[in-house]
Amino acid sequence: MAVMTYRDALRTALIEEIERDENVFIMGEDIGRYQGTFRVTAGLFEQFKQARVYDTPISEPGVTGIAIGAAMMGLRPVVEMMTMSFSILAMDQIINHAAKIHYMTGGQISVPIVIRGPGGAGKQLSAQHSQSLEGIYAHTPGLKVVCPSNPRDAKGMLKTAIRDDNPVIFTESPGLYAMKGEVPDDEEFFVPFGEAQVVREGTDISLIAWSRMVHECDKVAETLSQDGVSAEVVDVRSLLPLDTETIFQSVRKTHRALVVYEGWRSGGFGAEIASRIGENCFDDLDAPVARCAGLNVPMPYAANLEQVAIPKQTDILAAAREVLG
Amino acid sequence: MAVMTYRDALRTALIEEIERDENVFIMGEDIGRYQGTFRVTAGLFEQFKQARVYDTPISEPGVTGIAIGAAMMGLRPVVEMMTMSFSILAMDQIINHAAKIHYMTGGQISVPIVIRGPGGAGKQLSAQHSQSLEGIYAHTPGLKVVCPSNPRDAKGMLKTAIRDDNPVIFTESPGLYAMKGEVPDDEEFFVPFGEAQVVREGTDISLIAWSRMVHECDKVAETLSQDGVSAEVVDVRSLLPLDTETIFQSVRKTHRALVVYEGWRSGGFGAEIASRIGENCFDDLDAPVARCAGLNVPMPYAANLEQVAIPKQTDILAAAREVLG
Amino acid sequence: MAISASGKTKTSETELLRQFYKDMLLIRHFEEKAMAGFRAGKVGGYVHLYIGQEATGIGWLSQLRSDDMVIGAYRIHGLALQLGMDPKVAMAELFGRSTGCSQGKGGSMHLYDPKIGFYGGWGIVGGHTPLAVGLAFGAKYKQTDQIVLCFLGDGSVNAGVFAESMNMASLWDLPIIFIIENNQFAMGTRLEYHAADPELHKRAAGFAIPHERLDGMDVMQVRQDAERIIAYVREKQKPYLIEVMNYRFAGHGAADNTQSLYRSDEEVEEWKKRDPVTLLSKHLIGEGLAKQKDLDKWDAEALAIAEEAYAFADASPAPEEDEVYTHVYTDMMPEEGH
Amino acid sequence: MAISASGKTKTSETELLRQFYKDMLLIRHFEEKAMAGFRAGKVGGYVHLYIGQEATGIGWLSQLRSDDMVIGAYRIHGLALQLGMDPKVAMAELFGRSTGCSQGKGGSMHLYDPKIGFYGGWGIVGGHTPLAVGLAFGAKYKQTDQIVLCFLGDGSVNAGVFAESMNMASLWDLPIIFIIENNQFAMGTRLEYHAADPELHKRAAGFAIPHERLDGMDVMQVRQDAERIIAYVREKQKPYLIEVMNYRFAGHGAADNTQSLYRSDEEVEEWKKRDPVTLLSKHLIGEGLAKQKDLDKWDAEALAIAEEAYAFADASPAPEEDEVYTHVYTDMMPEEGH
Ligand SMILES: Cc1ncc(C[n+]2csc(CCOP(=O)(O)OP(=O)(O)O)c2C)c(N)n1
Ligand SMILES: Cc1ncc(C[n+]2csc(CCOP(=O)(O)OP(=O)(O)O)c2C)c(N)n1
Ligand SMILES: [Mg+2]
Ligand SMILES: [Mg+2]
Repeated sequence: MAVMTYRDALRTALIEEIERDENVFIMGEDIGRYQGTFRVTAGLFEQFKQARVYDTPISEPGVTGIAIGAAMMGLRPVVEMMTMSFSILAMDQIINHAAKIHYMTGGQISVPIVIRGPGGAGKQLSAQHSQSLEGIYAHTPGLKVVCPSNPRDAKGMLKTAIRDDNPVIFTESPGLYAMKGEVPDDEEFFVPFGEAQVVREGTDISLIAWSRMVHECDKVAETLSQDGVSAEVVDVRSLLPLDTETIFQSVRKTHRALVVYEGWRSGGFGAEIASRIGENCFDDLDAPVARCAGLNVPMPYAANLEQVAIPKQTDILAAAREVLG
Repeated sequence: MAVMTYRDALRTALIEEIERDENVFIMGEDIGRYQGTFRVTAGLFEQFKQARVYDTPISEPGVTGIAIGAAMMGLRPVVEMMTMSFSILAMDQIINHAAKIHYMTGGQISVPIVIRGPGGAGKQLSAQHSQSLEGIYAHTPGLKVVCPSNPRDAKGMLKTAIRDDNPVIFTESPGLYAMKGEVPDDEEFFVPFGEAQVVREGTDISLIAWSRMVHECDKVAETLSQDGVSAEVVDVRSLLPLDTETIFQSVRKTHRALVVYEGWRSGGFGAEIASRIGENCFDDLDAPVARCAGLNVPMPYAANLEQVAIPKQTDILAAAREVLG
Repeated sequence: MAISASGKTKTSETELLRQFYKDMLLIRHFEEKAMAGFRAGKVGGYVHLYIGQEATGIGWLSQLRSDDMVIGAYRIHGLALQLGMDPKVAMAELFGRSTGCSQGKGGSMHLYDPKIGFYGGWGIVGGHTPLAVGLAFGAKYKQTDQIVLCFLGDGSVNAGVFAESMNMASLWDLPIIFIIENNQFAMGTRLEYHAADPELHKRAAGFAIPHERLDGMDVMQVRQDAERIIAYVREKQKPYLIEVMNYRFAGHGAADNTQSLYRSDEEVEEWKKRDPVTLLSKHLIGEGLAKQKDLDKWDAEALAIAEEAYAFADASPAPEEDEVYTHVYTDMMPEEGH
Repeated sequence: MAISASGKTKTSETELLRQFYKDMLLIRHFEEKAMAGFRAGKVGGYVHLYIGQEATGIGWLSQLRSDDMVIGAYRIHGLALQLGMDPKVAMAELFGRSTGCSQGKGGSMHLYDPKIGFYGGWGIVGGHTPLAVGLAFGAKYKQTDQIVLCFLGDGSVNAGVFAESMNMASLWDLPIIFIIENNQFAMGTRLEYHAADPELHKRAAGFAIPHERLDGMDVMQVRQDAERIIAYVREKQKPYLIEVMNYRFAGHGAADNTQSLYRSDEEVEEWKKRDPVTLLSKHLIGEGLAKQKDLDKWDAEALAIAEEAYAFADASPAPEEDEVYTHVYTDMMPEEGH
């Protein structure tokens, strides 16, 4: 075990996999000579040189397509999106190509590609740079979609992603890169996909979240415990495949559920989770399944408005109290 | 009143608006000289000439961006996507530009653009051509998203869309173009956005759907009526804004709800509707809110597999029976 | 398969040209059978025929090494056959049968067989061009000395991702040849209405990629050009772009029955004078390389193969219904149910 | 505003050059104040300064008609000011205040004011290029005789949508000038690592668009080029593409404090010899068009304006919290709540 940041956990996973498998390489804008805008790839260009680390032009559709083509030939590219907001430019390649190739070819070709980068809001990055797109990807059969919330999962899931033979969307968070935590040194340590994790046990309400929101929920649970309310926090971790069993078990125990996500409320993936809880835990519920998410507005620039638009602890707490009745 | 096809209803709306307002023009691939692949724009190039009807290169991002720029100058472009599946190439322009411009400019600029075309599956068009993307657009603040299910709404909503000062995603269906129905002649006839319509009244279960699925639900309701079950069918018509009141009223009356949509089940917009029903009609429900949607698979080509993947009347019927208990 | 081996093995010049002729006839008969299948309601969806453009595919593919890679858009039956895909397997895919190359999941636009170097078969105009560059990237990365031929249409050059693809192919010195088949139309839109400069090869000018406009109807000429340029690319390990002038005699898709909207009968007749089959047959006869009765015999043979393919496809079973869930992932099943 | 009116009114040559100098100093001081605001934590997000590139914006905009349209990417403070945006209003936008041009909703990358012909201010590299063509389309459609200047960076030429934009601009003969500001870097990536051919103007070669590479540091030269080319475009009603060679002395964004990763101090020093301010000041003094004390006075004046803008922004109120819901639509409110 070593204590390291989320950023370093990601880098460690990249280094281990690049060293282990000669077919693994990374590509992205400013990831090499410039060390990556969030410094996830710092030092890799120096360590592995051009042969494994490709600085690309600003051509998200093309870069993604090239990575897919290389994957079709058996390579294992890891593409960094400088921010996940830019992946929207490559959605045709991701959703209408990568996700469907194994199917359309009747299983002849697989696409072992990882697309990773920070999703969601940063700090005052304005509307065009602040989007949570993971729900759109999680709606797409053929993709796998994960959103680790801590350094341990960051490393373990990135390694799983790189070894997966299917296209994986790996969503990080600008707010998590500096987070520290224990990470196993073991080079064969993996966090499997499709397993949610109960990060805090409780009996009165289930707070269900992923990525940065897990920590907000944890703090809210802390606050609630001071009121004598015992909240359980479930870190979904993997949106596709989705571990509904762990979620349902939690709700069957607490009888109350609040799904928390950073993206736009309406039509977000939290609606899917809420629906499934409704479908499967109908008789267990003491209150409607609730959601707390981003406002249905483009992200405003002004610091105060941005704070209003993003779900904060106070918002989650208020929503939880409402569910608790 | 005239009886006309859905296709002709759309064309009539286009003609009326092009004639009425010199700022209205249409652009798209093969819509002019070739008359449009689904013939919605048949005759318009001859009638209005190049000045109002633009055949474009196969450049969805660029064409959409140009239309947005023209709209920023006060024109009112109507862009045809040959199929809505191709709009995925333009998502950056639609979601990350058009939808946010009014907001980012603090209200200085508006974007009166309509993007229209057939969504969903055709007949054996394979994975890359058979997608329902309306849920992704309906997740995006700043857009309006409508999906008319009949000729009357097709005309009335397209006219509303063209006169709207905001970007509108207008989803048609290949399976509806030939459908006939009564359409008011009135050039000032509009179907407002944000109003769902109860197309069949019933008391035992609410079938909630949009676009082509409304008709499937109606037939299922017919079948159910032979069993003595009275099903209500709600045509959502407009996903954003969403008329939750009409939906909730229906569910409060029937106490049972089934949301039906053609796209991939997981993460589809039906999850949003189901969640909202769960949140708002909790005490009214006699059974979990259920969904019946497309399988979570890329669309297969083979005729029999395609039939399996798309929700059919038998699937809807089975789901309804399950809800009815 | 003998039919497809043309150019992949050493053969005398005469044999080569005869083989070209057989290949051409096979493609043409296959396409006509595909059309018949469409008319009979057995082939569904979008079906795009290669009739008129055969010389381009045959000439270029004839100069490849057996491990080279080929990728195209959706007008690709001819490419698949020429690379050696069994016509039965190809036709079965068009019929959506489990015996098809993609087990019926792809259809006409989505033929694939990586074992013969064929990487599809894609429905999104321009969308395959970065995939092609990715294949070339893979060849360079693995140092396999393979090259990639990427076929695209005149309409496809306007997809922005193609420009991105050219830039990276050249920036990274990748062994790929982009072959723009300028058949004059993007569906019903004539070249002059979709391209600012009708000389499409110039699109490569900004990327330091050598580029030429060449003929695509005379297979003998095509093959010579192909030989020269493929040798260049394999040696230099750099991209090249070719605009090949050809013409589709078929409609855009099998359902296109309004061709008068975009071309005149006279224009078609004019181009028919340079129909690849006609040009080659004249040459074979004129130079005494074959007799009319040889041509007739080969024609009958090709037709028989196409008919056999049709019969095979027609007799093949549809996929099992639970195949709808397979191949979504390599290692897990998607959640089931509506 | 006097400061911004340069070139939009007729003025003697001397006056024009003096005005250029004042404009340049205003931009530079404004940018330095923006940087100070960023350091003080008052300006947030991404902030991209125009320091070093001022001559390009000033020279080109000086030749526009007052109803012409300008659009750029995100490095646009200088363009906004030069078109006449009140520095107070611009700075307030950077501060995210309700007095900003976009009421604090846009920030540094999203300045807009259509009344002065300024159409932003965009964060997605290349994404504004089709919008620019759309503006030119609008001008032609409405027959207003306006032209559009579309500024983009060297890195932006690799966005596929830019190629699409060029094609349609030329296909439809639209009055637009694409101005590639080749400042040698896309963020931390040097030209040679992102562009297959470093002569970026050649990207227009495939679209029948005239194209040139020009200087962007000497405002007098820039202005002459601009005059010539703007006249051409207005008369011919056709697009043009210019690659302007300039250099940013600032980091990529305000947070870029690792410039040694992509350039040497020597390189910067070399370019500083052609700093637009230096070049112009030498000319003014050398030709006797101004005295050092004039320059000093103008410098102080520009600084005062920038300081005033800073103070104004700093004193301005943040937007009301319920403004979060306004301007999502023109005619309705989005659904409220988390
Ligand atoms: C992105 C996208 N837009 C539109 C289409 C519809 N479409 C299919 S083929 C075609 C014309 C393509 O013409 P070209 O590239 O010249 O190829 P050809 O059909 O002549 O072989 C169009 C517009 C598509 N498949 N993909
Ligand atoms: C589509 C997209 N990809 C990546 C980015 C991140 N990004 C912002 S600026 C930039 C560099 C752009 O360089 P250039 O076009 O030369 O403009 P300059 O900064 O030099 O003015 C990058 C990569 C972005 N904003 N949009
Ligand atoms: Mg063509
Ligand atoms: Mg630059």
